[in-house]
Amino acid sequence: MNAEQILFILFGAVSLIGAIAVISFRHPIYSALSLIVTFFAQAGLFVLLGAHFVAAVQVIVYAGAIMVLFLFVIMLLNLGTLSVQGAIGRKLKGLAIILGILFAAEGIYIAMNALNDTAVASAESTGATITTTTYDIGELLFSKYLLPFEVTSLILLAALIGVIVLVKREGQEEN
Amino acid sequence: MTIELIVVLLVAPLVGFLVNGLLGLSKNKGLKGNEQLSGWIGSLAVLVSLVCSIIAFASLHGGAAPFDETLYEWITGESFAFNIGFRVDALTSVMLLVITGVGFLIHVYSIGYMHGDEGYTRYFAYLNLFIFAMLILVLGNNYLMMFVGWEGVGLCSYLLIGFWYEKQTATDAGKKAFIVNRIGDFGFLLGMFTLFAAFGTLDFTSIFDAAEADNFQKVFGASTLVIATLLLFVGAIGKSAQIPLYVWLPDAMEGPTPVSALIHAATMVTAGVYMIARSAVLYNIAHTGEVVAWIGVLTAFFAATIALTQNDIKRILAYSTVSQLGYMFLGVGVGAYASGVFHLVTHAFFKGLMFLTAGSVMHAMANELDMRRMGGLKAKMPITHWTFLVGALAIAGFPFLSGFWSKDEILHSAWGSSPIIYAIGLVTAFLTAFYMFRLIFVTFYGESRVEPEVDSHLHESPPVMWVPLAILAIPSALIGLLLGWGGHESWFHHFTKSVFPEAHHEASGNVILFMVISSVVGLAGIAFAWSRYRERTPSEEPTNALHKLLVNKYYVDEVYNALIVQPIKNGSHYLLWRIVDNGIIDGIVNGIGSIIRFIGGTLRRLQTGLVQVYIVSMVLGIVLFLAYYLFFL
Amino acid sequence: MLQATITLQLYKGGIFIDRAIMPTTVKGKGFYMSLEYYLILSALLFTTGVIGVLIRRNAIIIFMCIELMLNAANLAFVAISRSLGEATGQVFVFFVMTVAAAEVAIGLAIIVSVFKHRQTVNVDEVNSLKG
Amino acid sequence: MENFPLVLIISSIVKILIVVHMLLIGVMIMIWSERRVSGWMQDRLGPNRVGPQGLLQPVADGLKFLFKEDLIPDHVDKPLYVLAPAMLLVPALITVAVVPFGSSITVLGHEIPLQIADINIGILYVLAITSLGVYGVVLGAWASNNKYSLLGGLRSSAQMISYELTLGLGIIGILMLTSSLSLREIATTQGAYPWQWNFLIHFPAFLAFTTAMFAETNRLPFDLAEAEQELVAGYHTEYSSMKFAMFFMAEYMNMIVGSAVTVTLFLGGWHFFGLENMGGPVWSGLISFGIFFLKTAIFLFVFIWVRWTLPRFRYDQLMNLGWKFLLPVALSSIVVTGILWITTHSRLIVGIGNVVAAFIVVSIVAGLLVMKTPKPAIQDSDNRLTPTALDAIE
Repeated sequence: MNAEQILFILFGAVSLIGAIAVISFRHPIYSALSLIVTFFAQAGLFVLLGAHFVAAVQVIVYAGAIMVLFLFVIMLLNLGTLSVQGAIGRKLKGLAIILGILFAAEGIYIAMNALNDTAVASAESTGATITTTTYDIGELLFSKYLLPFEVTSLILLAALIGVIVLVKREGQEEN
Repeated sequence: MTIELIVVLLVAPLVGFLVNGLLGLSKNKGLKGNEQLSGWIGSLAVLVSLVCSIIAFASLHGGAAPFDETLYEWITGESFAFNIGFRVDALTSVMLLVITGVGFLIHVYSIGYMHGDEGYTRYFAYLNLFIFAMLILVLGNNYLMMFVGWEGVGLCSYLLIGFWYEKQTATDAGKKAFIVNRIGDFGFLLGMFTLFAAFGTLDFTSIFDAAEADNFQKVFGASTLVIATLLLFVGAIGKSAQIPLYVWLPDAMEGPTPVSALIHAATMVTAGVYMIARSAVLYNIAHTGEVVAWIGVLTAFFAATIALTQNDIKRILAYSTVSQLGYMFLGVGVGAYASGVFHLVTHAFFKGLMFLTAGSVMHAMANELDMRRMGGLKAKMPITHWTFLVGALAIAGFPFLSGFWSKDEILHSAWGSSPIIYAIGLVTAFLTAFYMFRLIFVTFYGESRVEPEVDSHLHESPPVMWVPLAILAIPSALIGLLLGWGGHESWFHHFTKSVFPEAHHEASGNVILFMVISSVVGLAGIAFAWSRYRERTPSEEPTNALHKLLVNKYYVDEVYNALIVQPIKNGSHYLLWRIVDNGIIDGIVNGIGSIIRFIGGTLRRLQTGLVQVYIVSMVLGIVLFLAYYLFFL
Repeated sequence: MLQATITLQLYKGGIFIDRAIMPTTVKGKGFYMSLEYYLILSALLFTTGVIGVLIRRNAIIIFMCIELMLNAANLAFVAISRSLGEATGQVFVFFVMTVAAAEVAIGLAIIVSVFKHRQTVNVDEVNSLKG
Repeated sequence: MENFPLVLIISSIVKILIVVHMLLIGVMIMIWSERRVSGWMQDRLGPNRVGPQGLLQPVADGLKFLFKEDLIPDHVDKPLYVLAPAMLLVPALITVAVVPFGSSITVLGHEIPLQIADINIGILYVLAITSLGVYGVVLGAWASNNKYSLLGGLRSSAQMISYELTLGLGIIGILMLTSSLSLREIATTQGAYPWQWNFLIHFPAFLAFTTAMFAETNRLPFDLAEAEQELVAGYHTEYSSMKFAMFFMAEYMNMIVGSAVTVTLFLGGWHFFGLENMGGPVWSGLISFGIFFLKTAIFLFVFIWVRWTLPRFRYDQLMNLGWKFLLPVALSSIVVTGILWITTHSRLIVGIGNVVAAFIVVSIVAGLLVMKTPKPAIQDSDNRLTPTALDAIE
């Protein structure tokens, strides 16, 4: 057991427990908090993987912005637990869980066999594990992936406009 | 001669078409309504082509080698290739001069003639497009390009006949022309296929070389060529309005008169003649010229008899055109290719001139065409009269005018082929002179029968119209003398000798004698017309059975209607519509609709509106797909 | 045998400037967590998200589960990025995050609008599209 | 163990202990000085009974908090109610881990930097942790199950999210010139003399950053979350005893950490006319620490000064200031800095350009606002509170 393994197990367990908590809690606020915990644990995993910048952005974007927005909406709509159980929901639950288990099994199968992939395997064997710095990411982002980067700014702009249109109050109507 | 010259020559009308077309689409009232602008753009485009044609002609005349170059491969397949390529030899250059020269004058004339018409810009766009298509037809160095131009001129002809599409008769005439032409084009296509099957190519040079080679006859036999040439001739029959497909040409007079002059007299209808002249080698080998000659001479006679009794100026000219085209086919049919083409050239000038003059009369008479309501126009319209007279004398074979030379050559050659053909041709020449001068005497001489209100503003046409007339009158009169002096030893024969093979039937007999005979026949026709119509109006009612037959154009249209149109209509109505369309096709379609409706109604239950049901099915799909991918592939 | 990167950086803190230093020596498998464990974790997280989407009826929680799936994908990206020794995977994570942020903004706005009209976020009750 | 030096562990533990205790003591000093300074400003005495000059007053306050009954109302959501104060306090505490509070000291041949951790994404770490502070407020407000608390919490979170943007954008200009995210790097590259410090080069960004920092700490003039007259005490209305004390401490801790970060980013860190280099390896470190301490203290004084000088903003004024003035100024600062730095490479020109650009931006925005509003925004009680708050009531 070395440090990375210990930390991996710790963070992995926390994130998995958090994830399960997200879908288990009845009240959305607790789900949101569990999700925050999962995100933090994932940030820890990112640090473990040498992706410091991604870890920081994970915290800033997910924990600092997205989840705040979730909480905000939950509070705004003052949502409680949903008391009425849907008729179809019950029938689906068993099927959904079975499907989920099958899906997980397939995912794990793929993960176990991922190293058979030659490209990944060869990189693995050289053991070239490096820490990716902000500088590296920035360099890629502004050279090779410049166009996608610009496109993301367009996506954000579109989202901005879309949100404003969606939730805009028609002042005249209210008065 | 360079490729650039030919490209400029070809592209200039296309540019004119595009510019005028865009002007027509333009929302800008100032640009769209500007008649002068589009008129002069159109004329200028053709003028550019004319200049290029003159340069090309001059260089050929100066002894330059014929131009034959492939620009690029157009359609390529495993075993074949069709090219965009151009060929400019003596025949092409003569055609180019006729097309662009007559075309340019008619463009200029149209500026005045079409003045005030709503579709002014559209008219010039079509006209330029026609010139472009016609140039492709004569410039192409293979049958496929010729066919492209062939179809292009057909399209423009259709568009221009139906130019005044508000008129039912005009659109009907356009459709008629289009459909009748399709029959001919079908033959042309089949001819092309036959040629391609036999030679594996459609290039003129390759086909002619291969056909002339000795072993060809052994491999394929002459029958292939017989079939091919006859099929091609079917195309020519359609395009050049020969029996039995001539019916569209008289109706085509519904279009604007300059169009009749340019397309349906001078250029497009001669495409068939050009095509046969171009394929002279094949016709010589296949010995199918006689069929061509017979069809030609019969058409010439037949059309001339109809023209005798008509009262509509343009119709007379139209039947005269059919008749003269028959002469051309007679010429190329008997192997006198140069003479046929020569007649094509002279005819282009004098028939163009006469149509334009008719247009001038129409213009002055407020679109009146019936010559029984004219008479005595000579005083009011002297220039029109004199120019028309020049054209009529030329067509009638008045000595030393252009028609005299070309027609005489053809008749002379026909004698060498068959005296019967010669005899029919001679009678036709007499009839030609007669009906032309009947037209002149009734229209320009005698008492004025013009309606008073029309008479009050009867006037000579504006300069932009009569200047082209005057210009056209000069070549109409003199071109025969210039090109044809000396009969078979003339300049024209000399110039085109490289293109055409030797004729089978060497013309025999005394040249001068033939000239005298045909002159006498022509003059007799004129005299007969003078005696009958100098003071008389053509009667309203036919007097005897023959006359009635002629007035009704041998009932050909009625026969076609009864034999072809009505059966098709009835068949369509009862068989195709009632049974096939209503019963079978609608039944299938409705049945499919019902089935789909039933399936949809059943499947509708699956769409619960519950998002999670959809997602479950999606995940199920993903799981199954992944499982298949992982474990079975 | 602590080899965690964090502590090493603490030690190097005073001197290094831009690039962190990771242990680059690998003594056989198991010295560091190999790729597959991260991928398995990623698969499990993703599956949890899928199950959440399938069994919860609260639109907001469904939405959170989608975020969870995106994050699981991010984890796989970063893990493979390290395994391949290049930063491209992390650039993609960056894009995923941007898209996720935009998606959350729009999605929550839609949920708020739906709530305004129908006073519910239960996806079972929002079924006007049924056939 | 050979890869993990003992010195590192010991020095780290010592540093952590010192810093945390300095923060806690700093909070006490701040409580005392806030009251004394406010007394001084309002021409009164302030606390002066407990200990000399009332210095022991914070201790007395603390004891009082500790011994009060820890009341948990019935209607609250218990787990979150308990968790909320901690979620506010912890980010405040751990932010300080990356702040360099001095150059370095050499002890027994080991050079020990005066900073708990210099991580290569230091400034991002600060931003990330700062953005977490909002959870304490939001959860506390929601868990209290109280209308006033909820309104306060919503206001507060909206405010913090809005100003976080300015906070983040304000420092990008600095990052461009430093080309590093490490706080130590940023501090060292600024140089020894005040005219080399970042606050002159990025003056508009500095103002925007400082304003945003004020808003982040929820202090006057931005204390709408706990506006007494409207919301009793905002999100901590239902809190008492030690839990309230934790909210209270978190606020002051945020102030101290924010000041320290500002000093690091904009005011040259521990540099002051080369004074920090005097003395030996030990003394220079201590002197630099002293300089840093003094600068932070002066900045904290400004915090108190502002609180007792400016009135509270109205909510729409707050949002206008944040979105329509500070954000454009911060954005213009980024653009101008980028362009001018690449073209001229002169800090002087960048500094002047920033000021000019900010002036232009503010003029344009002000002009647009004047044109857009037909009547000045003197609207009274019938004007709804805020869109979000209204929704919450509904």
